Amino acid sequence: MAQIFHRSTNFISRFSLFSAVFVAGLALTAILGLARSPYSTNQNISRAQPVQFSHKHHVGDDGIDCRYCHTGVETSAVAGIPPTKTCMNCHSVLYADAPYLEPIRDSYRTDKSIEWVKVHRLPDFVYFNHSIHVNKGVGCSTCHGSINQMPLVFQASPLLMEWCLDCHRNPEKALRPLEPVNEVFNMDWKAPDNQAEIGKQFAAERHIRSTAELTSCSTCHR
Amino acid sequence: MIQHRSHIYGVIGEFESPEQLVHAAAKIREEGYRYYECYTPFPLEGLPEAMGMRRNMVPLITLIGGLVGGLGGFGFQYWVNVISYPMNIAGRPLNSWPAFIPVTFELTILCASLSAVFGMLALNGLPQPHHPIFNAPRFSHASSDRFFVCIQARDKKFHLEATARFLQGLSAHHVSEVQDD
Amino acid sequence: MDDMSENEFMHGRKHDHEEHEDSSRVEDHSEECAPDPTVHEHKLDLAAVRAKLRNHGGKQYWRTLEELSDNPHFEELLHREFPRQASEWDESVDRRDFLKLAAASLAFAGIAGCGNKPEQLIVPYVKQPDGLVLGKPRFYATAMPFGADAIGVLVESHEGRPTHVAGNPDHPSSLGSTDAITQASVLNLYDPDRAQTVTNAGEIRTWQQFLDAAAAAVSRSKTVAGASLRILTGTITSPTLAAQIQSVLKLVPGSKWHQWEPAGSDGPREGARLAFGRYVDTVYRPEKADVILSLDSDFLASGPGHIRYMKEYYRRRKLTSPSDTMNRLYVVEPTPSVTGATADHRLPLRASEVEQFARALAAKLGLGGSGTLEGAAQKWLDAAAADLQKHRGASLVVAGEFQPAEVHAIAHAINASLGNVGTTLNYIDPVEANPVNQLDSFSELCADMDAGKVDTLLIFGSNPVYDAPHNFDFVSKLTALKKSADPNKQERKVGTTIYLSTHFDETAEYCDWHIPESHFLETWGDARAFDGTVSVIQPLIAPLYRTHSAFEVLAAFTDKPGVTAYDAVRDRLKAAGTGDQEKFWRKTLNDGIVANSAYPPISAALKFNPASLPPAKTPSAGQIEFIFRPDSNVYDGRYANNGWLQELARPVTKLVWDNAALVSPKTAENLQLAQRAAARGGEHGQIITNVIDISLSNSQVTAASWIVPGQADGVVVLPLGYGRKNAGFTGSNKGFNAYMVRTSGALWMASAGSDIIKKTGEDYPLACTQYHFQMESRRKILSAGTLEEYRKNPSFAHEGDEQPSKDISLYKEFAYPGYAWGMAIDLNSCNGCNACVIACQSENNIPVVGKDQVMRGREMHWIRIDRYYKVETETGDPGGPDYDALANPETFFQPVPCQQCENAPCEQVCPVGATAHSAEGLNDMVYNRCIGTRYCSNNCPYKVRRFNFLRFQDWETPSLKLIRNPEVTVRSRGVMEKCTYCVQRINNVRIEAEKQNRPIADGEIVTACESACPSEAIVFGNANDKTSRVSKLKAQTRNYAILGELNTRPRTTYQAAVRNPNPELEKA
Amino acid sequence: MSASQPPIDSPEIRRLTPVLAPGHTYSSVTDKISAIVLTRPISLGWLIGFVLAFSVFGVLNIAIGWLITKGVGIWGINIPIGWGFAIVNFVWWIGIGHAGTLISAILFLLNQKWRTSINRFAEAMTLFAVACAGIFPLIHTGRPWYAFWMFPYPSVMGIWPQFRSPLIWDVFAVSTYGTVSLLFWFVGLIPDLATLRDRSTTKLKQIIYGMLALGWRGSARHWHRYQSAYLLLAGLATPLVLSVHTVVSFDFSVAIVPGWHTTIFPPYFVAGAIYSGFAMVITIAIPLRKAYGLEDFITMRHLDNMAKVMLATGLIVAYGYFFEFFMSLYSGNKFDVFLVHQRLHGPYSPFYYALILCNILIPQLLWFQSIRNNVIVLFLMSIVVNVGMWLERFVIVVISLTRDFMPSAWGRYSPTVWDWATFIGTMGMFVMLIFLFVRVLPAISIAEMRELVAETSEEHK
Repeated sequence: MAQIFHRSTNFISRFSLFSAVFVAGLALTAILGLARSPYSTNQNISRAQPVQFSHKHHVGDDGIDCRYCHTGVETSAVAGIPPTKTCMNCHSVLYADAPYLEPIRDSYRTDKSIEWVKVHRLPDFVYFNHSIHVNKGVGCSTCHGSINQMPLVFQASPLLMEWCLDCHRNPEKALRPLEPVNEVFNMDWKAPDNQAEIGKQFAAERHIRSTAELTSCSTCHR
Repeated sequence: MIQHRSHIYGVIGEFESPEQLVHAAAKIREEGYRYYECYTPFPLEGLPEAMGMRRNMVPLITLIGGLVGGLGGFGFQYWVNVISYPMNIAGRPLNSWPAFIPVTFELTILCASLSAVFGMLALNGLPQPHHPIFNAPRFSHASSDRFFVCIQARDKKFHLEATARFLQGLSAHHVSEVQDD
Repeated sequence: MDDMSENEFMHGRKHDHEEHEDSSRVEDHSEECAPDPTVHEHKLDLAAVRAKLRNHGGKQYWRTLEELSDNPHFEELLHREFPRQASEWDESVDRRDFLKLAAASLAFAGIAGCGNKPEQLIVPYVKQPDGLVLGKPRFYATAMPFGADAIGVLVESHEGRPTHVAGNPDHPSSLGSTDAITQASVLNLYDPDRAQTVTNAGEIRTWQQFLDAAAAAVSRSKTVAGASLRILTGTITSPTLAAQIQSVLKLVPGSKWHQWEPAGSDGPREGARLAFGRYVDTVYRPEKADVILSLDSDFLASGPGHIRYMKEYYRRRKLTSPSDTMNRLYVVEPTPSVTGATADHRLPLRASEVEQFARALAAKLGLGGSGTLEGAAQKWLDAAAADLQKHRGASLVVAGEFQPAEVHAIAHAINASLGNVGTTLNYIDPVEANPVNQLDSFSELCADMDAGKVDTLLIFGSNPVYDAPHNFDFVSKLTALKKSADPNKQERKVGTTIYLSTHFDETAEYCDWHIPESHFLETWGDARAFDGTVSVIQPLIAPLYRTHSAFEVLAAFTDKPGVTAYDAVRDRLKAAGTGDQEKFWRKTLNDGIVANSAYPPISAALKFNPASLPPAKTPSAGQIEFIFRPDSNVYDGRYANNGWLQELARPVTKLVWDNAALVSPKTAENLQLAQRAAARGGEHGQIITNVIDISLSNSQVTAASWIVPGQADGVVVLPLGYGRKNAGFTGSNKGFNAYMVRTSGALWMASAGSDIIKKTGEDYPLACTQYHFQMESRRKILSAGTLEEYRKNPSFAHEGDEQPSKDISLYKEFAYPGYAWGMAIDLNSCNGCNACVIACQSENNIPVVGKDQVMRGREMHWIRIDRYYKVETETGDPGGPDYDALANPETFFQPVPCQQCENAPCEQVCPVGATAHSAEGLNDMVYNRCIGTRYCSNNCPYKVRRFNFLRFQDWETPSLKLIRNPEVTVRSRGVMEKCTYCVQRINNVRIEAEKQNRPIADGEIVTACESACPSEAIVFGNANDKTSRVSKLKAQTRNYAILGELNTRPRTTYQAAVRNPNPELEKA
Repeated sequence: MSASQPPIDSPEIRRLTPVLAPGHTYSSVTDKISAIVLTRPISLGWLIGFVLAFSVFGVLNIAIGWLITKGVGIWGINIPIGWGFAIVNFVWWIGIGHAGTLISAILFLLNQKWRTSINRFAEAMTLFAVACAGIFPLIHTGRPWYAFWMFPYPSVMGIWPQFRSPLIWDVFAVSTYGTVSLLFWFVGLIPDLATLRDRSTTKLKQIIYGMLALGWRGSARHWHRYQSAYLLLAGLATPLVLSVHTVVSFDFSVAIVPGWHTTIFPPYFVAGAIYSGFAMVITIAIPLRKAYGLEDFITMRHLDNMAKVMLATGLIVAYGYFFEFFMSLYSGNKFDVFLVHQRLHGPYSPFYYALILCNILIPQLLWFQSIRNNVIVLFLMSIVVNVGMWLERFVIVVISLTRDFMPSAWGRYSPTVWDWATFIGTMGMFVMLIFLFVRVLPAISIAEMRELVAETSEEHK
């Protein structure tokens, strides 16, 4: 009888068998990686805004406190986007007729809201509360990154559930001193070397809830 | 002729019945040949013994596969429920080991079976669509109703004519040489 | 709303101005990713509108709608888009399904990572209202006017969207609780079917055009002789509105004010006049009464002050130890009401026999007159009479709203003779601004219309075309033509008809002008509560559409149409105040009531002797008695388009989406009426019943029959409020219209031979959420006993208890060191009034699924109220042949929310851990993790889990988006949902407490059901805190867990019901 | 065969009927079986049957498409009956699968010669049944596009499947069962694929079968390892097949629902599975041997043995029913007692009596030789048993749910047209696959038949 297959098919067939398995594994890893990549978490994308508002300028250079605009951050679930009025407090005087501030003035005149583009988007079924984090000493920059160096704000953290859990499992690493000076709103705060123990100490003083409580489903989902 | 030896894979002989092949296989071994192989349409009782084969590795591989699957399976479940994300489910303990048994068992079977099959294929060097033996003219009968034996050229006792004669002596039909292209 | 000035914010009137973060939550990735862009593709027109709406923040938002509503295309669009989505879920195929398919397949392909979500916009305020903190709800006190009462409420508002109604603790008629209808009233605000623009003969008109028409009418009445203005209203208790009407009457010569309320209470009114020679209102004090006798009165669940009465009544039934005492309630009634079902003694009598009973009782108590009842009834009466006498001054006799004047007069006489006046009840001046015999008043109007004396007719607060007695034939009155000089010119007898109502309903069709009416959450106003207290009605949101209040409409007929209701109310109330008027006004707004404005008790001299009554006419035996009653949910029909109320199971019958002619089991047998559970849905959904024709008072109606255990034999109850032709998408063409056979001669009761009832031979499927009423001797489901038993054996609830001991398990118990949330439900205080059910629905964004889905057994209520009869019958079905057992069964109600088991069977079987225990012992349900295997529901012994079998939520209708509670995820298709003790409320309170580093105080967290419950039957709290109210209740001997033997260890436990029967009658 | 022999099923030799008609040689079996695939032209009957089955399979696809579009609400399920046809069908199909593995694995270990000619298509049946079964757990979820959450992979949510849930056990059991059955089947096929490769006439067939045969050349050393691998697979598949239906029964026995929560389920589910499985094998074998004239290979002996197995497992199932009753009544648990009452007198009692008739009463006829050897009757009986076993699952899954603990929550279930479409659709898929199988692969293991020839020839000596 005659050969049906050429000698080379021996190698080809074995190789393809192995590569099939290999490729499958590779694909899985790729997908899991992709899900964590900035591509799907929307990290590091600065969004064009109706007014190119620069946090770098206002926070970094002028040193305006976060709470001046984001008034709800200590009391409410949402930090809150400031009303046009807040802008006008200064800009009715400063740069009062700068062309690039026209949308602000226009909004104020016509009583039409400015439509900012949302940067940090949690899924709608996640109930994050700013006030409790701020009050317990979790700093803004812990999640939002160095806002004071962002001309246009972008999302610094992945905002994935595993990322949230990481902190809810050991909060002490994120707790900052509240007195003598409240470091929560300090954009340049760096954790000291002894953060581990002082973090534990803070957690105790501020009655941070146990990991079991902080990782219960209904803590964030309702 | 000598210079052609490299192109010859071996000499093949054909038998009518299993008994003849088994008997022949034993004889060839007594003759001192080592590199020879029998080809049959179905497994023959006694042939492995006649060819002096020893127990093979497949069972061991399977055992290892099974152990890996089982231990890995339980370990994984323990890690998930006790270490990775401990949750109070229905007031059951974190390590509800009785509930982890079914998955452990299934994984044991799965891994054992996979390693049995792929172990067997690997040891047999399959897949191997191309093989010199297929050059043998009447070899298609090997998967139907004939029983073949092939003494390979690499055997140091191999000598084309002598070996061919020897096979005919064992009352093999259609003794012919197999080209190794 | 353009006139809205900055300072009005302080009075709680605000733009709708929502930040997207707080818009209602969407839970399903696949929902989020795919459909949005495609929506535009398919629904260009509507999408455009939506886009427009989206791009207008604040004030603009609503003005846009109005602008749009001016163009007929949009009208048409609304009518095409809204009704289809409105409230009721619709099975038909539509494009959305294919979007879903797209979404599904996308997600299937694993592209659902939602990597690039469509951009979302944040639309902040331009000028943020003072005191408003984004993301924090605000609460405002206002009141819901209802008949001769106003129910004080606190309304929760999220960025200007009223989302939830709760009782106002400072308000006399609420005391912090509400009822089902009040809870559901917020849905009416967002009803997509509401009328949105002024129309004349169906053509859209501007407000100004109406003002001109009104002015014309006024001038006509001044010039043309006899051409008069008539105003037809419902019952009005608002001083401001009444004053406005009076000023119109003063201005316009020959004008008259008529009143008609189909479920109005002429009985009490005339009864008072019979007894005292004048109109007085009666205010009861159940709290002070040891023995109460109700003569066909449902005073706990309907009528002025019922919420307060329920509170007071049940405060006398709270038990902490066997030594405590309880009040005792006797009820005589033709059909089981919420009040009667849970009474200690209940005597089913036909409505007409109630008067005989009253006369006999009066005789028995020696007030003259004579009369006896036969056999058992007389024995019952004797016992009751003796009991009443034993508690002179601490007893109370209450006559039913729908009983004739005589019964009321007798009740007054009895109360007087028992010395109850001043202790268990008071008389006050009428709360109504202008009490009249409404039937007479309405008849007069009709007569004048016939006589052509009416030039302009203004109607509001009433829907006469639908609910007038059919012998009045009101339609013909509106359309009748009159002979005129010029024969080929047709003229109507009634010149101009103007109608103000929320919907373009039956009456609107026959009126020239239709003015869309504002919801009470959109208007300024005031109203008197049942005790006379003046309550302020303040708007929480500017009118969603171009709607107007009765006040504004009336203003059109005065010389100063400019005056706004706000100014009027403000001036009137300020005037009422003393000292700093501004401060007083602020306080009034804050409290929702004008401090001590309640009417003082008056001494009404009894000018009545039962003996003087002419002998009562007794309906010949063998006749069938038809009685008309307002429906417990849609009332007289005004709530017919409210999906929440339509899908709310009637307390006793458990029927939804329909009304039915109610008959007793015995009567059903006589009439050969049968009913059976259908193959699909069955006992939990669909019951097939016989259809009957009723030809009464030369009119006819076709109704589905329904068998009600405990109803008096020979009585057929015809619930009002259904069979509406033009109520809107949800309410139209449901059930049968009992008004069709209701005549002015027999408003509440008509009797005729049984031959007027004919079986049509057809069957009709009724949606019934609980058909089977037996406990099948499963004692540990609902435990009940008598006060005597309780005293003899305080732990009677644990007879034959199979509750396994804590150490039975091989596993060691999980510890709950922190808070351990738990709930206690006192069955002794529950009478199935349903307030909790709607409160839960409103708080937790629970969808309405529609009759078809309910009939498949898929209703979504997180808390259901089970109704059991304490009898053993063969089938456990009312349709069964056990007439005697079901003649007058003891009835019990049991609210069943998720029991929050510590060993939750549901959690163990969930393959993805979508339901798990929180560290505080909550049985968390994570909607976004659920893949919908329904295994948890199968394994739930209490069957309290609800599944979104289809896409029940309405994602499209803009107005319905506004009602959602942003604190709670909106569940999508294919997801299991259930009660989690209002975890959103728990979390919010906990967060506040933690910010202050303090523990949560007892009573700080109030679940929606708890806050609504008028009888305070539901108590929530921390079971680890031994001093908390809930722990104390759980410590009682009456405390038990449903199906405790399953060792599920529920966190929700029940206190056994204890009835307080009269030993005398027990012996008998 | 030669005329000298008496007809194959004449009474006197029936008891001696061999598992292989005499007179066959290595080449004859090889020719006869491989011819079905290689040379035999597509018959009209096959074509019609296939087209029919394929169109029914189309119905399944429509039904699933609509399901994804609208949601599981298109089915008859509700609260309290959360599981309806989907789970009933799942259990039924899985059960049917069991016979294949049992025949090929357990009978192999027990060295039963008569398995040889039926194991190949029995295993194929297993695979196809498992494929049908596998559809249901997936589509019965409310959000099938998230069903992958049931597999353990490191998700960005940082959470894992809940391993205490029997549904997760199912995922592992069924997928393992599918994989192992496939391996077992394929390993068995390798030598036959080689045969087909060597005998096929066209280049295309040579290449296809050649690839699949992996270059098998029947070398003695290969056979040596091959046999131990096959033996091991059989050894592993045996406990597996028992575990799979045990795990399926856990779906119910682990729950607390009265009528589900009973310890007797595992054994009696397995018995039931084998029962229905053998019924299905007979249902397929009888038409198959007729259509392709395989009476020599699938002899009356096979049918007789399978009938006996059915009888035996049927009795075990009957014992299970009896004990379910006995334990309920004996335990005195009020819910279980009530359930017994429901089955006998409740609204669904007709189903229960029908199931007793199909699964217990009618099969008793199998005690009679004449019935066992009457091909037509046996075929009909196998159908009856299939129906009966489906009814059993319906009684267990649905009826138990209609009336459980809270009388206030009692309800009823009736399937919608979509329930039926999905169920019947899977049957179409099953039949379609069987049709394809007999056309492209040897329905009987040629290699093993050769062994049989060898053995029987020894016997004859």
